[in-house]
Amino acid sequence: MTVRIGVVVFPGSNCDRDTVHALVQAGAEPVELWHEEASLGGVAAVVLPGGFAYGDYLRAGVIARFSPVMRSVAQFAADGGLVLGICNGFQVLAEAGLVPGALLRNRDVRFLGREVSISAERLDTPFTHALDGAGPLRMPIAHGEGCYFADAATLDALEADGGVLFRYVDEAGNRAAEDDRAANPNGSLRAIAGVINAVGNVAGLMPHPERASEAILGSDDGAGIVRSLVESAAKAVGERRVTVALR
Amino acid sequence: MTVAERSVDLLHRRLGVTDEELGAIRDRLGGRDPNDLELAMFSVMWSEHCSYKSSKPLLKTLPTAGDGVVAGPGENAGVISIGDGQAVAFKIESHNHPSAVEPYQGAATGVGGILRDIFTMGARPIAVLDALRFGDPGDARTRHLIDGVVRGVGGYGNCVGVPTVGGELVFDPTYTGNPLVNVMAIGLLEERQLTLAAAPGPGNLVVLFGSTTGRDGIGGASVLASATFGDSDPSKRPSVQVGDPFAEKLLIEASLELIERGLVEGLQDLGAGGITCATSETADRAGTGIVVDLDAIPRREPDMEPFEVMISESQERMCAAVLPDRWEAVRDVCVRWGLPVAVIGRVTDDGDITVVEGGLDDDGRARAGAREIARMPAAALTSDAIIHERLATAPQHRRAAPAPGAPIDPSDRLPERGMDPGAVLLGLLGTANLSSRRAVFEQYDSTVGADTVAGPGRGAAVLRVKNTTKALVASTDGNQAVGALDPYLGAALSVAEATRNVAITGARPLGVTNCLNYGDPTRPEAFWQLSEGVRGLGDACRVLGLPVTGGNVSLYNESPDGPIAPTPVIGVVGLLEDIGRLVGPAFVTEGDPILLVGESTPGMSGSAYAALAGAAVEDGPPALDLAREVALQAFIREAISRELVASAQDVSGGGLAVALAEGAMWSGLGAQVRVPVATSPAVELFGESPSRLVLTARPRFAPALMLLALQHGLPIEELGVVGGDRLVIELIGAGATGASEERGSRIADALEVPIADLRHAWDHGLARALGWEG
Amino acid sequence: MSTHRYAVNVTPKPGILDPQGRAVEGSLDHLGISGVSGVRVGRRVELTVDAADETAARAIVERLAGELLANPLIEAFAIESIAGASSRTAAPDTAPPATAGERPA
Amino acid sequence: MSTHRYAVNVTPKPGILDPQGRAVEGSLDHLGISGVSGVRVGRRVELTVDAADETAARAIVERLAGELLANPLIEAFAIESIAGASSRTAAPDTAPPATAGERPA
Ligand SMILES: Nc1ncnc2c1ncn2[C@@H]1O[C@H](COP(=O)(O)OP(=O)(O)O)[C@@H](O)[C@H]1O
Ligand SMILES: [Mg+2]
Repeated sequence: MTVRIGVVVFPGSNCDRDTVHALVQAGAEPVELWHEEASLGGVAAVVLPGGFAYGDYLRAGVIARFSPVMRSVAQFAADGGLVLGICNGFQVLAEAGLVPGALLRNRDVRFLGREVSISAERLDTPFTHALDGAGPLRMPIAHGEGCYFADAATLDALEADGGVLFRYVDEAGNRAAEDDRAANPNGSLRAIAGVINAVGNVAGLMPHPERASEAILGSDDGAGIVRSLVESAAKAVGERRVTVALR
Repeated sequence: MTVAERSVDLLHRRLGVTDEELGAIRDRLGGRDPNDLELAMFSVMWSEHCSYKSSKPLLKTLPTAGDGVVAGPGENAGVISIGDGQAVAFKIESHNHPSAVEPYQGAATGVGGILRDIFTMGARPIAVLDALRFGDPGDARTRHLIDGVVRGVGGYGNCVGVPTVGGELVFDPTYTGNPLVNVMAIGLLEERQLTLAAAPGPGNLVVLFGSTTGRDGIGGASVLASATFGDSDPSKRPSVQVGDPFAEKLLIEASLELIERGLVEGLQDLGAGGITCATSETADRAGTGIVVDLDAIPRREPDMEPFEVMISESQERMCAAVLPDRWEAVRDVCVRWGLPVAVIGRVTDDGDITVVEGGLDDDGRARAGAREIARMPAAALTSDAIIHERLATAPQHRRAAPAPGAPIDPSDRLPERGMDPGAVLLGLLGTANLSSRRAVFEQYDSTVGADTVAGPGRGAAVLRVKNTTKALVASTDGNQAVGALDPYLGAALSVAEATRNVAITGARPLGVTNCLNYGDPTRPEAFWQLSEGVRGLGDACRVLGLPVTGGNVSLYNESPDGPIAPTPVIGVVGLLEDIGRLVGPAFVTEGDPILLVGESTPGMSGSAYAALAGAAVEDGPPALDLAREVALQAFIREAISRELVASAQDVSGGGLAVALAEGAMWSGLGAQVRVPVATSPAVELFGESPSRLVLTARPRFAPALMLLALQHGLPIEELGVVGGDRLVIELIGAGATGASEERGSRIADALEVPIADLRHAWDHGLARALGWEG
Repeated sequence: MSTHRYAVNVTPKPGILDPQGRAVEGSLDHLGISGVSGVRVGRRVELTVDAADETAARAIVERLAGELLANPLIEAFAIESIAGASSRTAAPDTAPPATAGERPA
Repeated sequence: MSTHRYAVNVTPKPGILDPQGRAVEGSLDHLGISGVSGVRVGRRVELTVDAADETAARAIVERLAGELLANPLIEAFAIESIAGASSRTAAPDTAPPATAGERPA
């Protein structure tokens, strides 16, 4: 049986269809979740896709955070449900406080669309377990506000607790310096490209794994992230059934 | 003459309507004078932009028929079948003047406008290509413009989620006072969803949805307000239109949902001429009329005058003809997407565009107490608009291409100057025109949609078609440098180059769209340039067997510095049946032989080399043999489909040396070649004569390739081999040493440059030229 | 009921990287301007509140600023009461509600 | 030499579409906020000027605002002199209305 994974559609989401395509390739059954509706339709995991939700006006992700669907996503996350935010989805998660930190304007102010290398800092999460851990992952970024920021204490805590999920790395696979414009193009603090919350069920990243999930697109390094999510969601379905039965 | 008539006389010229045109308007109104509102509506519809009053007779000469053409000129975009029930829609359009005034919003709304032309047809936009032209990159004004235009293209395209996958960026002093911002968009549709811009069925509702109507883009017509309605504050009438890509994204989704669910009978976007244009064009195409309920139009501002509502160019709006019993479903779709929507009129059978103030009743008739404030035949505004026969006069002096076999070009200056050809190559690679465009296209999202196989940067863009083995391949090209010398040749060369760029990936060009950027058509020389350009475009398309499915004409591209060089920008879309056979321009494997197909002819004028080193006065641009071009494209498609080719690049800007350098830089593999010099070293290394390819192949396929070329009647020779960490070009043959004693030895003519140096020059050239990098 | 117009000024918190401010500083040279420093770029949101009284109106704008207009992690805000005069400047460019969709008659 | 701190408030001109303002208004429902209208979103740029005197300082900031910070085709600006204090978070909300420097095109 294929696992049902929700893809939230905000007005202005523009990677929802790409995400749906990648989920189908990974054997899942994507379910589009409309921003005005509170119901998540019983999905096993939720993806907040990239784009410009509500135009990203005011501040990326901020208006989306107040939509009915996000109240349900917050509850779903609090109940232990798996949530992955990609690019704009990561910005929404950060604005909603579901993952720590904020995403600031890129260091050089301009929008940046290019391929980057990232490393998965942990391979034991629901979002990365299917990665083989060999070498950096190549995939595109496309954002104007992707500079990861948190205050020093939060950053230290993140590092200590394993909250850094992905980091920008140089071609050799070494962690990028904060001022390395080639490898860490948006200037993210400590080269953070993605984070995971303390419980380990909500994660966000700026790069786009769904655009790097087939060799024909130049890289299929992102497929491992999508696959991890799909497999974890399938497992979560089983677990939740057990939990319900025990109660 | 009555007072009322005199006031019209005062007004029409200020609205840009000539006395002759006013007479023609009277003819179409049965001899009466238009009232102010009608005059305003005529003035926008009879503008060059909406009426094509100067160019229509020329455009009629273009070939439009072709295999699989589903919709051609006259529709919002050309549509061509790609098989299996799918079709591709594409069109190019200009936003030159708005971008010169306000580069960010001008470019942004340019992207918005061309996208609407695509999804109006029922196609989902899948790609944008931006063809940009500016003056000297060192100029402060140019830098300001390019910064704004690039941010505007990105700001809009990135937000709506359509990848910008290609285009052009050309610098030429001819554009100093008048930049060109041409944008092409491509969409994909199920053929059965093709939707036309017509308003059929008297009794149907006319529905307006999308953004509300404000005073945007009223610009020149605001004289109406001051002349007629007293001195209202002119600052209330912004001529700059502001784009809202977020609204456009909602408009795309709502429009495609309406079409998919079969809820609309016809759909038209609102662009120039606003509601006036959308209603008159859709009525005229369907042979119907429309009565507009002025009060029903959702507005952004209070106290708008009727003419402001009728000609406003507020962005992100669409107009649909809807069966009355589908209105509620249409409304629900729009509301769900958060878009204002209203019934703003009815389709009638009287052939007129009528504007009513005071409301319509259920049957679409003016309510008691309502007033008809304008009425004119829809055709008078559109298909029956005035046509001007303009005078075309060739300038006194023009340079023609030197005849094949003409005496050796004296503009070869390399050895005479003691100049190292390697230094010339590095110079060329580092020029603003030939260096990497990365600094610009990195500001674009080129991968959203997850279809981009080859994005901007290295030749034609390639987009896979999901759930098929197919790919669409697209390119835009223009050649103002040659166009300035010979507008016919410039246009034909642009067609040859754009189609060749598509063909060398293995794709079959499907059709051509074009944006004709020229000067003031009332100047005989400018009109001659336009007519020569259209002739060149038509001839090239006929010989190549390609339909012109649409395009756009932008005239009056002039500034105090003078008119721009004639610049037809050609957009081509091709179909690659099997994406597994896609061939790119970068070398692939060490040891592969390098082959040159085609031969160089004399003529360096208009080349990148000439721009750098100067050209001899008596020299001309290289000749184009369209039959040779056809053979070349047929050859490369067959060679690729037989999987004989490892890499293919055409010889274009910067000549053979640059084509070889690109193959090396982009692969990291060097090359060792020997180039026979028939005419002169500069012509061989840096000449831009068309219809030539640099190919590499696995060694065992080389003989088959050579045979195939000969079967197509094409010269082909093996130049050398892929490998090493540098590009080495040796010049051999008679011309290498030549008659001149100072010419030196073969060694002096040789060129040897490490790949790292090529890359360095190429990577940084643009950013440096623009001052973005030290 | 009374009507009030406010401006909410949102600025990057001290210590937060402000690339836009830096970009402005970087272009001062080109403009031949010197003596300018400490540039911070933020947002200014002007709005009209209809509420029972001034206190209620201010409570609304406080909430809006704290929850929507500024992100407390990175931004600070200040609320300014602005004269009716400036509410004239800000013409009601507000779209009719997105649901406006009535069929005439 | 004296040191002055200013804020330049840049707002969309009347009649110019303000997509951001519209988006904010559209989101008020979700926040459960009513009674807010006429939202216009602009920029606020705060900066320090060192100049011979106040007049010279203001001339500099005028030039900067007109040439760089605002796009006179679509935006209006107003210059506000701010106390050193107001660069801290809570500006005195009794600040005088920002009237100075309003300049059409
Ligand atoms: N240079 C051209 N070549 C062929 N067709 C053209 C050219 N210029 C305009 N057209 C066609 O004329 C029609 C009207 O163009 P235009 O008014 O720009 O359309 P729209 O209003 O959709 O932007 C379109 O179908 C367009 O494709
Ligand atoms: Mg159109």
